[in-house]
Formats: sequence, structure tokens, C-alpha cells
Amino acid sequence: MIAVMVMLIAPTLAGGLSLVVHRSSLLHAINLASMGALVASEIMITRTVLSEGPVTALGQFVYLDALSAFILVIIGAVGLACSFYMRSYMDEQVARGVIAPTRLNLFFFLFHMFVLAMVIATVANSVGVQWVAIEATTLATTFLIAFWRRRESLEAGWKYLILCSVGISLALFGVVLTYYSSLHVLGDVSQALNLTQLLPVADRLNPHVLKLAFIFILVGYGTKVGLVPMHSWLPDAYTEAPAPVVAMLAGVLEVVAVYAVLRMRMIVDHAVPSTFTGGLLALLGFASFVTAAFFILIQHNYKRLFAYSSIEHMGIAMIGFGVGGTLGTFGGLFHLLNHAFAKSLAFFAAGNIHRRFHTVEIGHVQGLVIAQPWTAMALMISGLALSALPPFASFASEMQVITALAAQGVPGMWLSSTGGMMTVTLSDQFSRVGLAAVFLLSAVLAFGGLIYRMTGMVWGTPPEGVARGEIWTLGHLPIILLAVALVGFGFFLPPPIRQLLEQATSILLLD
Amino acid sequence: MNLFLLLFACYLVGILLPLCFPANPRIQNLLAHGFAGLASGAGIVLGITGLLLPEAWTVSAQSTVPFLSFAIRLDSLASFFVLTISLAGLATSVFAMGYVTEFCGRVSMGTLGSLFNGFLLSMTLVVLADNGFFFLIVWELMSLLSYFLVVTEHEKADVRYAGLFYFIMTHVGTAFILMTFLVFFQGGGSFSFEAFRHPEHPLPEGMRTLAFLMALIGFGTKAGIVPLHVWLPYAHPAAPSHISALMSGVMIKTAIYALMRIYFDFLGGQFPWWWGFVVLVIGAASALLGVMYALMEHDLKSLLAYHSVENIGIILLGIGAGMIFQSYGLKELAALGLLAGLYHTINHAMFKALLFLGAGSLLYATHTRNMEEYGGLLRRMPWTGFFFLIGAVSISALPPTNGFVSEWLVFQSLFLSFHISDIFLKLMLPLAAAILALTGALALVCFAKAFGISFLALPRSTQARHAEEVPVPMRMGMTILAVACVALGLGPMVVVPLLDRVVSPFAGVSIGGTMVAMDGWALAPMNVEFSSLSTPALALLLVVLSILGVGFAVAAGGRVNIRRYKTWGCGINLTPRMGYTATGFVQPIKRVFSAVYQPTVKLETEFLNESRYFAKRRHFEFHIEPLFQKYLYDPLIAFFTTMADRLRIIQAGSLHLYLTYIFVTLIALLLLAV
Amino acid sequence: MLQSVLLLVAQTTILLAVSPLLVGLIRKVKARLQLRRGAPVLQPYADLVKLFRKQPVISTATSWIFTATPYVVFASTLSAGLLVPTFTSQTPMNFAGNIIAIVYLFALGTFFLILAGLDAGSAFGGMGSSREAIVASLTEPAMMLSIFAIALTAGSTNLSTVVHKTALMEGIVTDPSPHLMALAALFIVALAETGRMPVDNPATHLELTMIHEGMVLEYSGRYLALIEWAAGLKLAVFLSLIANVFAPWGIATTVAPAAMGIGLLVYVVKIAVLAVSIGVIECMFAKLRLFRVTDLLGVAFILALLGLLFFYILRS
Amino acid sequence: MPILSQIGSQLIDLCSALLLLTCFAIVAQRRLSACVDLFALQSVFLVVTAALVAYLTGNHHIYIAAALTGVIKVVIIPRVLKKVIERLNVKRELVMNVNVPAGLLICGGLVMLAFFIAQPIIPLGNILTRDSLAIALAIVLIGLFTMIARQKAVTQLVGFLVMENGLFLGATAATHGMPLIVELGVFFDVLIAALIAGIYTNRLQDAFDSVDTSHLTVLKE
Repeated sequence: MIAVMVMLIAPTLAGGLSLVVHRSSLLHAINLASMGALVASEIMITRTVLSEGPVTALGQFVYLDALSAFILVIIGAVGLACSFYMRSYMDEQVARGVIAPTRLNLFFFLFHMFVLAMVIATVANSVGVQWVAIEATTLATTFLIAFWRRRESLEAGWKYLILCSVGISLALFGVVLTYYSSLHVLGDVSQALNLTQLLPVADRLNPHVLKLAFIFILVGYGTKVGLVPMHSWLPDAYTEAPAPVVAMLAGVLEVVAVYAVLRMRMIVDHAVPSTFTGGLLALLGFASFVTAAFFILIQHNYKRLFAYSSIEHMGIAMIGFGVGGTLGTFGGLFHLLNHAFAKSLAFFAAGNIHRRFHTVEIGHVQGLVIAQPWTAMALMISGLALSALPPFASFASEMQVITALAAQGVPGMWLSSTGGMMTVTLSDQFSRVGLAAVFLLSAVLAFGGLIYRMTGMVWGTPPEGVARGEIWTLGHLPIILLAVALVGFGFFLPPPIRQLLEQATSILLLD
Repeated sequence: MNLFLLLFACYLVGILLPLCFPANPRIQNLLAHGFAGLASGAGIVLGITGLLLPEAWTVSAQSTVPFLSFAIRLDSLASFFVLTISLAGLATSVFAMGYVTEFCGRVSMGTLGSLFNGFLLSMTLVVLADNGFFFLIVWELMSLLSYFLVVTEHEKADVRYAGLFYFIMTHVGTAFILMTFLVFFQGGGSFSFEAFRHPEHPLPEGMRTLAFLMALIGFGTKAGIVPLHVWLPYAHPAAPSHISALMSGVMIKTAIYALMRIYFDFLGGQFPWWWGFVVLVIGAASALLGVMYALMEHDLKSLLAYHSVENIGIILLGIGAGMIFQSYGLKELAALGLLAGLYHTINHAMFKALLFLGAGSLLYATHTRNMEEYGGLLRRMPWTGFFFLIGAVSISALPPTNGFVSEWLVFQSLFLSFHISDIFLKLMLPLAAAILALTGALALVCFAKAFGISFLALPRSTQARHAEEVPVPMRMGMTILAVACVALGLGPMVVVPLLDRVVSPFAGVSIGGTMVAMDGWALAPMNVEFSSLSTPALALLLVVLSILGVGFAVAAGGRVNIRRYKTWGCGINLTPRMGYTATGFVQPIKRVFSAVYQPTVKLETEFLNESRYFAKRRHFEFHIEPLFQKYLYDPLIAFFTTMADRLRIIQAGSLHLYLTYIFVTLIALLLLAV
Repeated sequence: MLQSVLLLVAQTTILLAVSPLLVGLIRKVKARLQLRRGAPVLQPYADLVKLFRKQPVISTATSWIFTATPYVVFASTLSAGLLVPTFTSQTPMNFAGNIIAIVYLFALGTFFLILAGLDAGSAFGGMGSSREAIVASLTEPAMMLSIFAIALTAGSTNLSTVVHKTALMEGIVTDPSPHLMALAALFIVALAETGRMPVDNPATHLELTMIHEGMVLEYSGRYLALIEWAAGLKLAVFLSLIANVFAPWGIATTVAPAAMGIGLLVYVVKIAVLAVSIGVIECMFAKLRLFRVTDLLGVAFILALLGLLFFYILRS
Repeated sequence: MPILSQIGSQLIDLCSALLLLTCFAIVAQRRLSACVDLFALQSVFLVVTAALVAYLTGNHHIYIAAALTGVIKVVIIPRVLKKVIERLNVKRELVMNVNVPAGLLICGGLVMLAFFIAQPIIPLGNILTRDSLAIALAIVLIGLFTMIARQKAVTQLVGFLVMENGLFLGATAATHGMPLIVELGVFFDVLIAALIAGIYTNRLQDAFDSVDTSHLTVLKE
């Protein structure tokens, strides 16, 4: 399985090299090369997975199916876009003396480690290894977040480190519990955390333990995803980190964390009726969606704005998975993809704006369409896509989620307590429509907040002393491509991606 | 089929091609609006053929995106609206060729042109779409593009505000529309309109009612019914005038289309009487309040925008009456009501577009929208003045123009309410008629003001003094619409049978034959006994009799030549300041209806030092209370923002607090699960 | 065909001929009641002829609207008149429009008068126009409702049909109360529309009070003549409307010459009586303040509404 | 060998109990260096437990885990923390978000909660390590609580490490050790995390001239 090797080696190699190389152009070249290799190998993997179905490689260490392939696609696409964008961005930072040139090495090293960790977390067969990898992402990114070394960035980094580590260790307890439950069923102890081992026997695992395990996993990885109420680190981190890093955090890391939760859910759903996990996911999803909508309403810092919109969209995706069914799950996955694209676009735009206006205050940014036409377009498109307006793909995915919600409702979740079983059914026709109404209300609130700020920044005349006009850089290429993808997917899904989505859906639905 | 492809292709080219010549605004202008003209020409033919087709023509292509299928269905209703849209589209594109030169340099012609094409295309697709998902996409595209067109002059703060307000309101509307479709989805598990029409398991009564209300609110927001109209008087004037013409004339009609589609097509015209009554009441309220607020406007374009609210109200009066009759099983009357509503729809599209183009010409010539700064323009811009007069006469529903015909039909359908068994409705519909009468009269006053103050008397500003007649393309654009107004007024006997083809499927009865009486000379809603109208005859009468008047003058054999002398100003030379202003003109009305306006007047007088009896200067200003903003919208916004502010404490910045969240969540969930 | 053309011509002539007479008659009555001798009844004819012969003076500030208006007003009023049955219920133009058409024909005239008032650019014209505007707009609802009350009784909105049926006592409810209320309402409306006391004073040129006169202040010569004549016509039309709708007795329901003759005679008498009553009213009432007029018209509206209500209640 | 296993389980329970006790001690302790010492002590108990399990069950790879724990948690990390403390010269924690008695009460509650939650799944465990899963859960919760209750960065770190200990206890005692690779990964991560946190505390000290994390409230709504 050569592709897998490449995928694992490329970032490692690049990381090692970027510690020793000193010319920035060379660093970027390495970066692009490794990302290119990554994307290429992902394409190969996708093709094999689509043709042959799930495969294991490197002696049971790697397990690849449509779902992980799909996540890999997101990692590759956003990663590549980021490395294109970084070129001009980082160079300008160095030129402006924000960071010493030598620190570029550290930056790139951490960046590659970050990517590597995410790849491992995606392809790992063992739940334990996956955990290790995800913890590694935290460690790799915490310095990237505090990269500017300002007071605020330090604070953000510290909060990120503490909260995520705590969350992650809770997740580890979940893993331990899973292992604990699997012991009695599986003979071979050393393999007992491998999906390939767990999934076939999952229905014989003890439901009690799995329930507890899932809760720990959900809270733990949920912190990483940024689900309310474990989200608190997210706005700070997104505000302080460099734009390309945030693009990766928002676009990819969240997705990987969601993936980890979904993997766990697959195991649990075998033993426990899926309404349990679904209910929990939908619960947290709604919490995130509604809360984020309100926070979006009162933002005056555009990076925080996007941060909260990330929370909102993760909430939407979670609702999709929680509602379940082909529709909801498909919509959820599709939404992950769209959000990754739209959000990285948004943060690229944010980066450009910050470079030109030197402020994150929305009030101080005006007349973008005159000052930076391309960025203005990017901002507008990302804003519209993030508020799920047609013709952008996010509209399609959000439509699927809400349709699933209105058609199935949240499957009545069993709240078992010592007082006996009590159920809350949220699936009769009217409460379904009611839930859809809540969904739409929050969506409209978020839209209002987002568009109010967006338009305020885009239109008008730029303030004095802000240069007008925008020169074409390599950083604009990903912006264009992402925009095109966002619009295109709204009307027409490329067959491979559609197959990937469909197979991933059926995997998640355990059939 | 080919026609549709032609239309589609032309619009597409019109969208793309202008962007290929970034350097040359003139070429961009010609390309964009030329192709728009071609496309809408094709649209006109398509609409007419569609009206004549025996049954609906459909075509669809499935997309790889779930639910989404590009389904087109050209039935009589759709064709009627395609026709309306394309007529207005043709006129505006011709007009635009001249008009957009005003923006040259400030705005990119290419962008403006391709947005214009895209806007027209999206509107056409809205009425053609046969799949809920596809409909939503093109619907939102329509809103989006119109938003971008509204903020064309985004340097102005008020334009930005207007655009934002419009965008958010229309999106709220879309949310309700989405709800409607979700309700329908319950029935068939699919978004295709076919499934909406014939759901596998019919919706329960409650769901149907929900759909009714949601659709009313959702599409009502776009149509600008009271109290959802507040965005309209901001957004329509802010756009470039040819866009305002489209928005006010045509775009809000797509909402009427959708309402018809949902109530009579999807819900099969089976509903309780109170649905129709609700629509009727909303119609009456919109008509009256719309015209009342219009009276107080002295910004010509805002005035026109408010009149759109009024006319939507009139249309809804017709449709509401139709719905009531429908629920009482009075098929013919239902057909009549709907027919009246639709007739007014196309009429309003024509004269409102015409008036907006006229306003655009004034803007072009004087660079101001404030009527107080106009005056005496009829002699400087005779053509514009003449066209504007036609528009004004039509919108004031004066015989023999088109506005009169459709309003007459609405009156008839309201008067025929005595066929209903329920006495409450027997009384309510005539009351609605009375309100309609008041509305009509006030509209007349309003346009007497609009035309009189702008075009007559002496110029009140230097711009007005030096205004010049607008270039030929603009005049041509207005000519098309003016001709349409007159034709629709004089030829109802031709139009009515065509409209009958639209409504007969819904009402389940064809009244086109019975309505044309006196071998094609007169219109007789129920029977010639009850009422009849022949605009050609009236027109003939008017012409002959005015000739008679001239005849008398000649016969009396007085001196033919006229002596010209200045107006009697009590011995002082006449100055513009002596003439009546718009404010002064409507002062009595403001006072009579002060309950509605709640006007606040401020008068500061600065006296001469010598004597307290002579004023040096007086400063007068008044403004009226925007009731709905004050008592409906502001509280709502305040509610949400305060709630959001309350939530700030969640994110207080303390790490310990955040850890506590995780802790509590974990324990809570664990307790849930055990 | 020929017959209807003849009838048409006849009706036109009668209306044209009768209207100045009515004006003169009212003036005479008022003079008598004020113990003056007053001008002869036929004076208006003389005035018209004189005005037609005089050379018109037109303000330099005005546009073509100003000169076109008199013809429009004249034509619209007269064509409204042709939709109303006068001495016969066989009105040839019956098909051309029902009573709503009549209302809007009058509106057409008003519209152009208002424009003309504004055109000269003097304060008087504007004042007149703005006042005319409010009065005109407030009369309409009352007019509509009263008309509808009548239409219900005869099951038609075409005046000739109404009159014809009423005259032949077809499909008329026996009780008069709805009719009476509608009549009262319509009478008030007529006073307001024709610019009579207590709404407007046709005899004044005091700028504080004049409405109609204010609008036409700038007119002279043949233009003034046409406008005066049109005003007279309007009065005549309203009177014939009231007379024939509420008391259609004696009107010619066939085209027999004899019936025609009688119809004509009865018609003249009827409108003369109404004219006299108007004269009397003008002497009895003082002109209302502009903002009191709304109350009067409100009363008219309520009356019409009550008429409607009564009709339904008595029917059911 | 029933007697042996009897004694073994007794011993393991004892160790677990001691682990729990040290937790309470940490919660009650105000002096930072003492906290670190207590943590080291706890780690020692952990090592013993692990060794016992390894001996009794005969999964030898647990020895490795035990050894690693000994090296990292008993030697390295406490050293690092001590260094940090000296450098920051903050001796004791004066203000706490929750005062000691209340804190102890809450911890008691947490232990009960842990047992209540774990009670349905305890029977699945093998005879050897009946209650250690519940105890592990309790330790995790208490560690988290410590992080909430204390304000100094260092003590928060200790709390975090206590959580880790709890996890490790769960992993070894309850499940007789995770797959080795996972174990190694976990250790690696813990080490790195601790080091990074150490570096951070220094930076915080430089930037805010205090390691009182309750001062970190610049970023908020």
C-alpha cells in the first residue's frame, strides 16, 4: 500500500527538512511538495477504496474506508489551499518583522507535525492510536496558536492547551472503557482496540460500558470539535492564531475530531440503540447552533465572528448526524466538506484584511470592495456560503439536514434513570416542524449577524491611509478555487465525491 | 422548448459576455442590455405560446445533488408571469441602454449589466421552476442579485442601510417559505411540485393551515404586504431606476405567483372561508396604508414604492375575494376574483415600471429625487412628462386606461358578494369595496400631487430650471410600457379570455366566453344585466365629446388667438415660492388622517429685531411616525440583541469557569446515561 | 342602431340644454329666499355665450395641461351623463359602463382640474386643488356604498337596468328604509361633488373659502365657459341620477314617442324640484369649515352602510 | 492460587485507596512544592499497583508501563515542576476558588458519584481489580476538580497530572494494561504536555508577571 506510506512519510520528511533548511522559498517549496504528495496519495486511496471497499494496511495498523477517505480528501484540499496561501502570507509577516526569519522553521515543522498527526488520526485502525494522534495535534497547534507571542496569544494558547488536554484525557478514559468492555469478548488483547477487531463483535459488547465510554468520548473530542458548552477555548484560539493555521484548525481539525466521535459511535450503535448516541449528538448540536447564533449577533471582531460561525456549523452537522437516517447523515458529512471550504476561504479573506487594515475590529474596516476587490469577493462568498445561501453548496447540505430534521425529528432518546425508563419523543409531526422552526430561527439570527457585519466591511469607502487596489499573488489561487468549488457543488456534485459521501453514509448507518 | 433555450442562452450570454470587455463600458452596456432585450423578447413569445398551449410543457434534468432537479414546467399560470416579466424586461433593457450611462465611471458597467441579466433570468426561472429545491435556489438567487443591484451605489450610507434591511427581511421571508415546503415535504417525501400537488398521504388540516400561514408570511414579505412592507420603501428607491422598475413592477409579483401556485395548485383550492378572509383583510390594509404613506412621501421613488404596497393590496383583494368564493363553491365568482387579481398584476407591472422609468428620467435630468426641487418640468421634458402622465392616469385607475379596467373588475367581484350565504361576509366585502374606493381616490390625489408638483408650475430649483429631455433609448423604453398600458386598457376583451385560460384550471370553470358580451365590445362579469363595461366605447365617447367642446368654441366664433399674460399674484410678480409645494398640497389630508400619521410638526420663527410682528425666517419641518418600525420591529430587534447581551456572561474569559462547564456537562451526561 | 344614435344625440342635447337652466334656477331660488330679485333664470346661457366669444387670457407659467383640461373635464362629465338615464330608461350607452364607470369618469375630470389648478403656479390654484383633493377622496367611499345599496335592490349596477326595473317594479324589496338611507347618503355626496353648500360656495371668490372656484381662477374665455358648463352638467347628472334611481316613476320605459314625451316632461319637473330643494338648502346652511366637511361625509358613509345592513337584515 | 489472588486483590485495592487518599491530600494542600511531592508519591503508589497487576496477571508488558511511569511521573515531571516553582518563587496558594473544607466535601461527593456511576459495570471486572475502575474514575474527577479549584498554573498542572494518573490506574488495574503502543503514545503525550505546560508557565510569568491563571481574562465577550 504505497500511497499510505507516502501519506505518512511525506509530512514527516517535510517536517524534518524544514528544521534544517533556511531559505524561506525552499521551505515553501518543501511544504507544497509534501502537500502535493499528500493529495496525490489521497486520490489514489480514494480510488482504491471506492473500487474495493475498506482496506487495511501496514499490518492492521491502518484502516481505510470511504469515511476516512472522505476526511482525508478534506485534509488534503484545505491543506493544499493553506500551503498556497502561506507563501505570500508568511513572507509578508517576516518582511514586516512580525516574526524572526528563523522562526519560520519552527512554524513549518509544527505545521507538518500537525498535518501528520491529523493524517494518523484519520487512518489509524486502533482507537487508542487515534487518541494519541489527536492529543498530538493539540500539542503541535498550541505553539502555532501562540505564535505571535503577544499576551493575548499566550492566553489563548494556554486556555487551548489546558481545556483541550483535559477534554482529551476524558476521551482517553472513554477509550479505556471501550477496551475494558472488549476484553471479555476479544481474545487477542493487543488488537482489542482495532476497529477491524471491534466492529465485528461490537454487538456483543456490554451496553452499559459503551454508553459511559461514548459519553466520555463525546465530551472529550467534543471539546476539540468546539461543541457548546466545551467550546470556550475556540473563539480565543481562532482570533490569535495566524490565518493559515486557523484555516486548518477550523477547516480540518474540527472535522477530524468529529470523525473520531463518529468512529466511536459506529461501535456503540452496534450494542446500544442508535437513538441514544443520536439524541446526545442532536442535543449538543442544538446547544452549539443556538448559542453560537446569539454570539454571532453581537460580534465586532471578524475573527471571533468566524469562530462562532464554526461552532454554529459544527452544531448543524451534529444535528444532521444526530437525526441520522440516510438524509441526515449524508447532509452532515456534506456540510462538513462545505464548511471546511467556506471557513478556510473566510479565514484567508480575514488574513488579507488584517494585513491591509491592521485591525480585527469590524467597525474599522470599510470599503473593502474598493480596497481589496478580490478579498472582498472572497469575504462575500464565504459569508453567503456560511449563511447557507443558494447557490452555494452549504445551502444544499443545510437543506438536507433540516429536511431530515423535519421528516424524522430527533429520534426519541431514552433517558434511563434509576427511577426507571422515561422517554422524550421528539418525532411527532408537529414537534418535528417545531424543531425545524427553532433550527431556522437560529439560522436566520446567524445570517443576520453575519451579513450585517459582512456588508458593513465590504461596502462603503475605505478609511484614509488604506491603500487601494489589490495585486495578484499566489494566495489568490486557492481563494478562487474554493469559491468555484463552493458554487459548483451547489449545483453538481462530482460523481466520485458523491459516491464517497454515499458509501461513508452507509458505513455510518452500519449497513 | 427552443424558445426557452433561446431565452436561457441570451440571458447567459448577457451575463458572461459583458465581463469579457472590462475596458469598454459602451460595448458592455450594449451587449448586456441588447441580449437582455433579445431574451425578454423571446420570453414574450414564450409566454404567449405557453398561454395558448393546450396543456403544460415540462422538462427536467436530475442533478447529482440529492433532491435537486432542474425541473421546468410551463403551464398557463407560469406563462402569464413569464409574459409579464419579459414585457417589463424588454422595456427596462431598452431604457437601461440610455440610463446606465449616468453611472459610467462610478460603477462597472459589466457587473451592472450581467447582474441585470442574472436578475431577469432568475425571476423567469422562479415562475418556471417545478421543484421546491430548485425554486428555493432561484428564489434566493433573485433576492441575492437584486440585493447586489440595490447596493450599486454603496458609497451612500442610506443605500447600504436599505440594502441590508431588504436582504435580511427577504431572508426571513425565505425561512418561512422553506418551512412551507418542509410542511409539504411531509406529504410526499419529495420536493418535486408534482409530489406537492398529489401527496401520497394527504396533510392533516393543521398542517395545511400551517402551510397557508407560512406561505402568506414568507411570500408576503417579498410582496410587501402590511406589516411586512417596511423594507420596500427603502430598498426600491435605493436601486438604479431601471432596477427599481423591475423590483417594484415584477419581482414582487413572483410572490403573487407563488401564493396562487400554493393555494390553488398545491392545496387544490380546498380551504375554509377564513383563509380568503385573512387575505382580503391583509389586502385592504395594505392598499389603504400603502397609499396613505405614499401621500406623505416627497421622494418620488419612495412614493412609487409605497404605491407598490397599495397595488399588491388591490391584487390581494381580488385574490382574497376569489378564495372566499372558492370556499363557498361559487366557481364563476372565484374565477372572476382571481382574474381581476391577475389582470391588476400585469397592469401594475406595466404602469409601475413606466412610472419608475419616468422617475429615473427625472433623476437622470435633475440628479435629485426630491419632488420639492422639481417643478415646471413638463415644458423642459415634454416626452417624459407625457409618459409619466399616462402612467399616473393608469395607476389612478381613470378610464379608459388599464388600471381602471382591473380595478373595475375587482369592484365587481367584491360587489357580487351578495351571492354568499354568510351575512358577515356579505357585509365585509362591500366594506372592502369602500376601502378600495377610498384607496383609489387617495391614489388619484397622490398622483395629482406627483405629476402636478413635479411637472407643472414654475421650476423650484436650478437643476429643474436646466433639466433637459432624456436620450432616445430611455424614451423608447417608456413608449413600450405606455403603449402596453393603453392597449391593456382598451382591449380587455382580448386579455380576459387569455387570463381565463390561467384561472379556469384552478376555479374549475371557464368564464372567458360569458364575460365578453355585446359581440366583443363590452365586458360583463356575471351577465350583462348586472354590469357591463366597454372601455373602447368610453374612449370613443371622450374623444367625440371633447371634439364637440372644440366645436362649441369654434361655433361661438370668438377670437381664436390667445393672450398670454403672467399669473395673477395679487400684484406681485409670480415666483416659485408662491406656488404650492408637495408638503402644502397634502397638508389637509395629513390633518384629516392624523390618527394614522401621528405627525410631529416643528416650526421655528426668527423675528426681526425691529418688530416682533415680522419674521426674518421661518423653519418648518414635519415627519410622520413610522408605526410598524416603532411598535413591531424595533422591539423585536431589541429583544434579540438584549438576549444576546445577556449571554455574554457565558464567555467571561475565566479558565476555571470553562473547566467547570466541561466538568458539569460530563457529570450531567453521565447521570443521564446511568 | 339608428334609433340608439338618435337617442344618444337627444340625451346629449337635453343634458347640455338643461344644465345652465338648473344653475340659473338655483340662483333664482336663493335670491328669492334672500328677498332679492336676482338675475333671470336664463342668465347662465347668456354668460356661456359671452364667455365663448371673449378672448381667453392664459398664464405664461402654464403648460398644455392647462388648455387641455377644459375639454377633458367637459368630455368626461358629459360622457358620465350619457351613462345615466334621463327621460328614458333605454339609455343607448348603457353597455359602455355601470355606475362605477360614472364615478371614475367624474374622477378623471377632477384629476385634470386639480392639475390645472396647480399649473398656473399661483397660491390660489394650489389651495383649491389641495382642498378639492381631500373632498373628492372622502366622497368616494360613501358614494360606492350607497350605490351598492341601490345596486343590490335591483340586482344590477347598470343604472338604466336599475331604473328600468324599478320603474317596472321588478325585484324591488317592499321596504323603503335602505333606499331612503342610500338616498340621503347620495344626496350629501352630490352636494359635495358639485361644490354646493355646505361644502363649497360657488358664489364666492374669497380665497379662504373657495375650493372649485380656486382651481379655475386662472381660466377665462371659452375655457372658462367649458368648465362652467361642465360644472352645470355635473349637477344635472347627479340630479338625474338621484331623481331616476329613487323616483323613476313616469320615465319612458319604451321607445314609444308618447312615452318619450311624458318621460321628458316628468324628468324636467323632477330635476327642477331637486334644484329648488338644493337652493333652499344652500340658504338654510352656512358653509362648513374644511375640516368639518369630513364629519358630514362620514355621516354619509355611515348612512350608506346602515342602508346596506338594513337591506340584508330585512332580506334574511 | 486463590489465596495469592486474594491477597493480591487486597493489595491492589489498598494501593488504589492510597492513590485516592493522596488526591485528598493534594486538594487539602496549599503549599505548591508539597503538592508536587504528593503527586510524586501518588505516582509511586501507581507504580506499585501496576507492578502488582503485572505480577499477578503475568502480562509482562505492564512492567514496562510501570517502569515508564516511575521514570516520567516520579522523577522527571516533579523535577520540572519544582524548577518552575523555584523560578516563579510562589510558595503557596493563598486564594482558592473553593476553600479547603468545601473542596474536601465535594471530593467526597465525587467519590460517591464515581462509585454510583461505575456500580453497574463493576461486576464485569475480574476478581483482582473490583473497585479500581470506580476509584480511577473518582481520581479523574477529583483531578479535574482540582484544576477548577486552584488558581496557580502549577497546581492546575498537578491537577491535570492527577487526572492522568487516574486514567493510568484505570488502564492498568481495570483492564490489565492497554496495548503497548497505546501506552507508549500516552506516556509520550503526557510528557510533552507537561513540558509544554512548564514552558508556558514561564512565558506567562514573563508576560503577565504572575502565574495566577485567574488573571487570564483579556479574551472574552
